[in-house]
Amino acid sequence: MIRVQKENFDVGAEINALSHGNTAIGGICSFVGLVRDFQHTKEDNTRVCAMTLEHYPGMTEKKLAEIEETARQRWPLEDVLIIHRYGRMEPGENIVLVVTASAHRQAAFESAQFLMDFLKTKAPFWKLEEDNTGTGSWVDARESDDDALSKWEK
Amino acid sequence: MIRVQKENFDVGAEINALSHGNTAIGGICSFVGLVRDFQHTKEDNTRVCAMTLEHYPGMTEKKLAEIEETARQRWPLEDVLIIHRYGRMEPGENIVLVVTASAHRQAAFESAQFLMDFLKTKAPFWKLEEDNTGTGSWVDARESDDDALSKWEK
Amino acid sequence: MKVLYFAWLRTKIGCAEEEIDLPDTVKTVGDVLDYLRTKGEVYAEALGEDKVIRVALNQDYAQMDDTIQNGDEFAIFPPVTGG
Amino acid sequence: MKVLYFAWLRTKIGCAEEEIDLPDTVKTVGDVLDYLRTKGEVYAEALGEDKVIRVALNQDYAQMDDTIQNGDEFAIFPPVTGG
Repeated sequence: MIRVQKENFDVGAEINALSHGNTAIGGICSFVGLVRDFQHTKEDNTRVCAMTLEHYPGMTEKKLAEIEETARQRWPLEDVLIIHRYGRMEPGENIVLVVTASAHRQAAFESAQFLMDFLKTKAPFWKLEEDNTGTGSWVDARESDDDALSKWEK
Repeated sequence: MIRVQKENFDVGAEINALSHGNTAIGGICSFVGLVRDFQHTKEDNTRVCAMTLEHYPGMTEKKLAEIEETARQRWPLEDVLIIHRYGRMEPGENIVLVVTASAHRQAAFESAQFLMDFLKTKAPFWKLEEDNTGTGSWVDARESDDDALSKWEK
Repeated sequence: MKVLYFAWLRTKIGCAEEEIDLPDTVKTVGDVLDYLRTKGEVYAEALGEDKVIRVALNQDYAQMDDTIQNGDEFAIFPPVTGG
Repeated sequence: MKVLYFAWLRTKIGCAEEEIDLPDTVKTVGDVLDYLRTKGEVYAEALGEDKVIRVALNQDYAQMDDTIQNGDEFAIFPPVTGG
């Protein structure tokens, strides 16, 4: 299941809801990405105090659904949940959640990592950081995210 | 933090509590292991309807603390939680939880997987399966768990 | 054809979406970019060879030599940075 | 010395814990196992060469040639199956 939303989500409640009542599940892996406090990371002494995630409505849902489908074909999964937020968020807030449930722990771990690596490089989201002077700057894509993705291409 | 307990735990509440207020955290990975319904897995048509986890009080806490310490030395972790239950559990019940929080997603994923692989092969717990005829049988260790561990020895 | 811009391409070009009339000679994704570059300095710069951009055709990642058709949704954006 | 048994070793030997008086010739983990095997058929079988067992000395995994000392806690159990 995928959800693209502006509202926050409750990580705990989502995981609890997903596992409930399915006794074929042996392991549930989850990953939540949060807005970090970027203090001290910029050279000019400004401080990032919020970020805004822009996305491409329509394509986002399409890509997330494709990524879920790919994971389900690759691993024996009992359930999959992807939630990605857009809009303005402050440090400590949730950005993204993936949860995978499988009979086997290896499948749960690997598929969750796969989903995150694909999200990071294929889902059409863009981060605009806002510093304490009110200036916004677009975050550049990281090569390490492409590297993370490449390990799944075999 | 480690906890060895008979009582169940609330996965969602534990994850929510761990992340709360620390804005250095960029990602939280969690894994929960559950008792699977083993229907159809035994050749004699009996069905596993519960399991009892025996452990070695004292050594369990010592090993879990060592495993946590090893993970903290290996990855930059903001927080670690390991909960392992003992006693009788029925299908669908939680057995074990690991949660890792880090600035970086790769560290969170890898360390959670590392913790589970070590738990599976080093923490002194033993599963006794109970079938619907009332017969208990000790579960054999799996070679695949040793294989999973070996990938961290580099 | 409807052309969408996201992230810094949107802010640089100054709009999120516009309708572009393409000459008949424009047949591929690469042709569209070449044509847009002729629309003024802002376009030429935003879509310059030194810029790393991605194109989606009807909400799928597209290659430069993919053929376009009437009614396609054409989107231009930087490499993604979500998650 | 206090000897603890877990899982099928506990059920097979029939107790979880016992105090064993060891002769002075018993100096290593391997010696302890050899001595226990002489305590009767149940011990000989449970600790037989065909069985995969683990030993912990003072709650740490031990090797066969590790030296034992008075007051040690000696535990014997099968490979673990938790998680």
